[in-house]
Amino acid sequence: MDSALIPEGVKRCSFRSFSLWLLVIFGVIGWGVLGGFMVLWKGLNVTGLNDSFGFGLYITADLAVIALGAGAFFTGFLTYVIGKKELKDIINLAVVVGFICYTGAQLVLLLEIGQPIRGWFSFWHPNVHSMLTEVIFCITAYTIVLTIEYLPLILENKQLDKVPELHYFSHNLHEIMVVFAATGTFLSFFHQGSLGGLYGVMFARPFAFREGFFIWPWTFFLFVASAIASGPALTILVCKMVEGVTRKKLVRREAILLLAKVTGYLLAFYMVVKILDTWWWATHTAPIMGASFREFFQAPYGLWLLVAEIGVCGIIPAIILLMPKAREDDVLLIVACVLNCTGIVINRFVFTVQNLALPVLPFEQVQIYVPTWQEWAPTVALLAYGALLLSLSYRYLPMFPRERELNPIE
Amino acid sequence: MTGENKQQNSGLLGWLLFVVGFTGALFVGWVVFPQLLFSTQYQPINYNHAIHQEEAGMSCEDCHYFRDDGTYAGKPQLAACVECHEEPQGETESEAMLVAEFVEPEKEIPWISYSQQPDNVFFSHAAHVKMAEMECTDCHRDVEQETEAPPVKINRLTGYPNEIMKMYVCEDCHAREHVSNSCDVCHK
Amino acid sequence: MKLDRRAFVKLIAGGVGGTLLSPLPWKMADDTAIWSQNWFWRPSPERGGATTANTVCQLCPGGCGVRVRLIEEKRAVNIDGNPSHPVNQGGICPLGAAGLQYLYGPSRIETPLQQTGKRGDLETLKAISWDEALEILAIKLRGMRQKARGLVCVSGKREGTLPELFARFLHAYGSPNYNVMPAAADAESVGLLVSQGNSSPLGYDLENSKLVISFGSGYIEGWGAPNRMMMAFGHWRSNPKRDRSKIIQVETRGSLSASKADEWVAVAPGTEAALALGLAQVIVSEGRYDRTFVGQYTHGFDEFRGLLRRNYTPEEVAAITGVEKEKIIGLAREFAGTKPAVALSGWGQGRMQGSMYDFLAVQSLNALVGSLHKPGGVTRTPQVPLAPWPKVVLDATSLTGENEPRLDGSKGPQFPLPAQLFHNLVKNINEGNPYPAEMLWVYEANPAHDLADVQPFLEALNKIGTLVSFSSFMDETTQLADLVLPGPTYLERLEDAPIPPGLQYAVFSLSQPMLSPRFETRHPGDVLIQLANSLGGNVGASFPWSDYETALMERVKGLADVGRGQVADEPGLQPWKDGQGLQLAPNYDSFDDLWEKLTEHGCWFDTSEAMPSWESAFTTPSRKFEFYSQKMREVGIKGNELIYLPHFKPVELAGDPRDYPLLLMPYETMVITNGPVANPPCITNTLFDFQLKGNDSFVEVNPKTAAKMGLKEGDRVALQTERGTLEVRVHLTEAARPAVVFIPTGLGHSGFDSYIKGKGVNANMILVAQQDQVTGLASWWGTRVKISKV
Amino acid sequence: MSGNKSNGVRYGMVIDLDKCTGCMACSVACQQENNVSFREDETDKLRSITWLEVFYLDNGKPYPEHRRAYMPRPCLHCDSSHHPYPYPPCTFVCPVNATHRDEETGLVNHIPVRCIGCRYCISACSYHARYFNWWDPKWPEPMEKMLTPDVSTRMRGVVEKCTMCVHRLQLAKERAFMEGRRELHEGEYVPACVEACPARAMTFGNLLDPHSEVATLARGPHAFRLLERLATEPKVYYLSTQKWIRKLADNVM
Repeated sequence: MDSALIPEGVKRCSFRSFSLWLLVIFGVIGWGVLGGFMVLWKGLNVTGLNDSFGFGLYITADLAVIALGAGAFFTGFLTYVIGKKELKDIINLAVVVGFICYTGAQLVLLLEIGQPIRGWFSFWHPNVHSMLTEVIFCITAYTIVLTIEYLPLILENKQLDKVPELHYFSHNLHEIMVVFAATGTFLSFFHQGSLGGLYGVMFARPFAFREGFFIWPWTFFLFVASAIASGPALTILVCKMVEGVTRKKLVRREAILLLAKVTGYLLAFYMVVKILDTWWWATHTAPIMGASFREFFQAPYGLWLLVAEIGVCGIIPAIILLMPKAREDDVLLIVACVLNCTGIVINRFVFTVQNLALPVLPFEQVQIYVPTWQEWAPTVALLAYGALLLSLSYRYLPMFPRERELNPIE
Repeated sequence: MTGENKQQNSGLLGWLLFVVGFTGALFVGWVVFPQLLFSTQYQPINYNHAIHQEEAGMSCEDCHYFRDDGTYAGKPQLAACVECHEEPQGETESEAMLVAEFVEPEKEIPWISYSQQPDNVFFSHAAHVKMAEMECTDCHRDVEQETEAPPVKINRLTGYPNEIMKMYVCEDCHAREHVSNSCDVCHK
Repeated sequence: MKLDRRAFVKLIAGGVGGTLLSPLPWKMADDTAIWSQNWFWRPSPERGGATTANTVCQLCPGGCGVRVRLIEEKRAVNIDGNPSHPVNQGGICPLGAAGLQYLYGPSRIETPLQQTGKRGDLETLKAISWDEALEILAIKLRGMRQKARGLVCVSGKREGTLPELFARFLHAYGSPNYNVMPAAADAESVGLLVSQGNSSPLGYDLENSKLVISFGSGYIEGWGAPNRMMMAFGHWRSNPKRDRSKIIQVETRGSLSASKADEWVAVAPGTEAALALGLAQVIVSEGRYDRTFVGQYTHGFDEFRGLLRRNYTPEEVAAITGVEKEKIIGLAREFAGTKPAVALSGWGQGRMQGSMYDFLAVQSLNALVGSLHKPGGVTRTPQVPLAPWPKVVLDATSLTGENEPRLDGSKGPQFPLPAQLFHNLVKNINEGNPYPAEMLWVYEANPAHDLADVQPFLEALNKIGTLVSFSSFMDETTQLADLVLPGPTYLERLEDAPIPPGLQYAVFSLSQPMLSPRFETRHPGDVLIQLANSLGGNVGASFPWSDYETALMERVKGLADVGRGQVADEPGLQPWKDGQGLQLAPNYDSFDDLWEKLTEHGCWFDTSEAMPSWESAFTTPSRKFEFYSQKMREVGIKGNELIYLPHFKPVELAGDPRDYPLLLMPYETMVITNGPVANPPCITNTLFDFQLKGNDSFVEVNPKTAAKMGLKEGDRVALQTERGTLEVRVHLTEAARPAVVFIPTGLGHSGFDSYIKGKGVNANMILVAQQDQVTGLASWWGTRVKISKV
Repeated sequence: MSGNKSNGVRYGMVIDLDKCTGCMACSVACQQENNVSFREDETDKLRSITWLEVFYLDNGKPYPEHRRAYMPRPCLHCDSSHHPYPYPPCTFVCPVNATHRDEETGLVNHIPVRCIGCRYCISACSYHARYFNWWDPKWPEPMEKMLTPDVSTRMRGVVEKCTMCVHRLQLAKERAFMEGRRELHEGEYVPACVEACPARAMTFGNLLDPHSEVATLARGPHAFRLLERLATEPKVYYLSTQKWIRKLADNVM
């Protein structure tokens, strides 16, 4: 039925099964839209947020998703700027994943602010001192870049490609992609950093605050490092997932392994600096502020979070990814990538929720944050939205340039 | 017609449609939209500034005065009108309405303001008139010769009159005059 | 030619381009943002010229001057303290600051109401006109004139011309049954009668005291005149450090007063008086008492000394109170060695009647150190020289009524001392003894919620023919009323505020309408005058005024006539500073001038009445302060020698300790309003979430006690006493004494508005009041309780 | 503005915790003065708006050594000496310039109509001085009459906080202007809480005027501020002779 739209020379599932799949996705998205609608209509009182937890699941999800979306800019950087041509296999996927992450995050962000109608004030009346201003500007700019990077892929759709203007336009875009990749890298560096800065500058919150370089707290750089160390891992994971679902080989092994190797080095680097940062924070920064490392970990936000983040989800995947034998094993590779991504989610959760749960005034107690379904629904819908865009892109666009070559139709 | 011709024609038509869309949107945006956005409201009765000044010999401050605490009274209360208008002071329709609908039932006249700032704004007339020695007409229209109160354009969305001074005007002047532009100078 | 897709796209593209170049999107973005700043459902307060006017707060007897901020004299938007009023000097308590929430509160009654169905059914409580309402009441009163004694009145206000008008009405009508809500003032007044010969309320010269020892008084939690006490506290704390006044709190619970005192002496429940006697014993045995006073101006000192020696040695008192012997000796030496020192009595906010002997025990301490009628000590509140009204005109019926026994048995053969015994009234109404109550008037009181041990009262209501409420609010009592004659609030009416409790100088304040009444309410004073006129005869003749204002002015003329005192018209007045007995040059020249100034500033004060000398202060048979009361003998109270002396008499608590192993003690706080009104929303807001959470209120339990019972913070428990069961949650705190459960009073309303209704439980439902057999006074500081997890 | 202007103006407050009786009058007066909204159930303290919150402190000792104290907390109007962020922790994180420190008075303002409700400032403030409007502010119909026009009501979805009753400063200045003055005398501008306090535990004035009462008190031996180690430099000082209270004001290793 939709065969006119499906790229030449590839095999896709029947329109019927695809429709059923879409139905499931739309169901989840509908649930998220309902939750989002309730937040907009009734106000944020339907969430589990309060004056202690100004930030919660929405921000955690946004931060995690943006960090994991870093695969787009970093793969782009490797592919176009450094010139790792083998990564062209996977660059389209990386871009789509990035696009999903960034647009999804912005949609959720719209729910998170109390006055979405006034959201544009941050462009019109920006406070240049605010890390959030930097975040908003860079994310918006980078979303535009991602759209531009995504556009040529969309225009390669069989039908659209028939239009000569569009074909020409798309071709030219391809030519200058290096410019966008470089721009994206630059923007991403800043907003990944300023997302970390968001917390690092909270100098009245000893848990989050970090000293730093000039006006940038160390979290600025840690967030950049952690994003590039985990973004590609998500790209690998998504790739493996698509391959699993479609039961096809879509990307050449070299591409995946290269990405895995790079991720391993980056994660190892990140772990080193993160551990150094944690040590300095525990022994220097916190005491100066009158806080103690022990008091930073109180039930239910106990030390297990630190162990999980740095040990289980940091050092272990780094070791796996650094060992060529291990990363060549598909199962271990997937485990490492999952752990890596989980680690980053924990990190963003810790900075968002644990930071706010901890008392700063000595006579206060730890607060506990429990999100409501109105928070879970849009967050889960964000994943469904990703699945939707991926499914559509896979089905109708030549997302994997090597697909035809790797899966010849007899 | 050949296929090529058809294509050319449709291209031409396309561009024509583009122009139609473009100008149409411009028309809607510049002409229709403002008509829709603002409603025109008329004062409950016509107030004749000129006649009060010329014939009754009143000065502006008789109605638009500072209270003892330095706040500005803005528009007068009905009590001020009643001082002279207990009985109709002429033959006009407004005069009859004033007495019948407001003076006698002792109901305040619901004047529509041309320039009252939103309730989140603290505007000090004392600061501008007493200290900075500004003239009323620096901000307000000159009403001295006005025999008829003009209608008020009210923005349907915001509820504010269109003559209202926007914040950038305040800010520009404060910046020029080296007066603080801190938020809490003007917002409450 | 057909419009293909591409052409359509171009049309749209043109449209988008044109729109972007027009003001539409930009203006819309801006205006929707402005719309979100000015949502029509967001209230925008009406603007206008602001003025302030002075009046006096009537929400408690504290008598604070307040300033009301008005917009165009139509809306009241704020209340703060009047800096010129000497009592509060500009300070204000939370209740006073929340006054507007009563004025504009949703529980205001808008018109007179008549119950047309079953009592308590709000559906059948129908609005009627004032003429109808007064007619209904007049007919009833005419009809029961022969049973005039059956008219019972309860006033929540003790002093002032309005309660006097009510009492006057009953007097003229022929009923002896005028009552006020019970309070510590009842015990104080009986105690003063037997020890000093007259019942003039006490005035404490606290601002000049160097040591204050409080026996359970919540001196910063609403005892006396709350703002005055907090002002005094601030004053004690701001004295230069070397002569800072010291405060010692004797109390079972670690209240705020205990925490804020320089020293907290934790005593076993109900044993404050024993500690006072223990101190007295040390002071006497060590010869540290004021020899002049004790030697020349007291009677029965030897008997008292003998009793102390026998029963109240430090060892014995230590055993009773749980306070260490050395501590007792130390406290006694400190109290006797610091001049001037004063001891306070009256539990908590002074809302519990309590025991006369407890009062006497504390007062004997003041006597021993010579702090009676001395600067920095305790004296009596001066008289405000108001002119008297003409005598009540009596007819045969009212003369009979005058001689009828009171329903509450006070001034009767069994209990000759007290002026009123509220719990006895309830008991006797229930028993129909000695005669039935025909009609109950309730003014500025809410006994259906506010009375401790309230259940017998609720039963008694069934025995009463007609219940008439004069309340401005739909309180619990008013909900049960047959006829409601709503009064305007204090912000809408003229009324005097007499001397606040415990003050040492004279004050007379006036509250006046700040704005016209919001509803069809009528001043209770005017209602009484109209009612009297409608009854005619001697009752009408006893109310010869056209309205309340005339009646009030007649009395205020007395101030102008004596030509004393000043209208308080400048900030910072501290009439206690230069002592009492200081003549002030009047700052008014005639009654009209005085009235005008009083209306403007709200307060007259006077320091010209000196404290009485020791020679003249006592009107007992011996003309001395009597440790051993001859007055009691005089009125015919018989018993063993002990009953004529201050002594400690343990109360038999209700309930078998085997069934009810713990002790339940009520407490009061500034942030939970007791009395005729319920907490306004903005004070309820300030409660911590361990005081109120959702609709649950909390009792305080010591963590050790809780651990024994397996209770955790926040657990839901049932509190069971002989009277019944309440469900609450527990808050574990070391402020609570082990084995004692502390419950706040003032919550658990079923009346008023949705901002207070149903929040927490009413402790009065399960407290049991215990009657003292000598005086007839009731105590309810403790009830045995069982606590079980639910 | 009060007294010695040559040093500039830094409005500040001193709260004497020895004098504070925990009566909550300050908090109630604040609610009335500033049109703070309330709902039927305000017992979820993490969603209840109290510009002037009163903290409960206790010394943690067993009966009868147990002592408690109440600590009123307005917005502390931080001056901040932090390097490299010499701003109050809340203002420099706001993306839309809705909150800002007035350098002529030292007061930290927050303009709800500019606020987009991102709550970054709430997260950044360690004193919980900022509150979010989780619901549409509503008053029962008759109570709308008691709202003062001096302070605008807020709307759902924005942050609000103590302004030190800056509208009183605005009105005091207007009164002064009528007399041709630009300078204010000490005591002409006082927030509602300070005015209400019946124990006179709160003092307000210009910290930079060495002769002002507030500056004198703030220099006293028992003066301290909350969490001084954070370098937020609050302009609200506390006084207490009680060691345990002073200890609770700051994290001590």
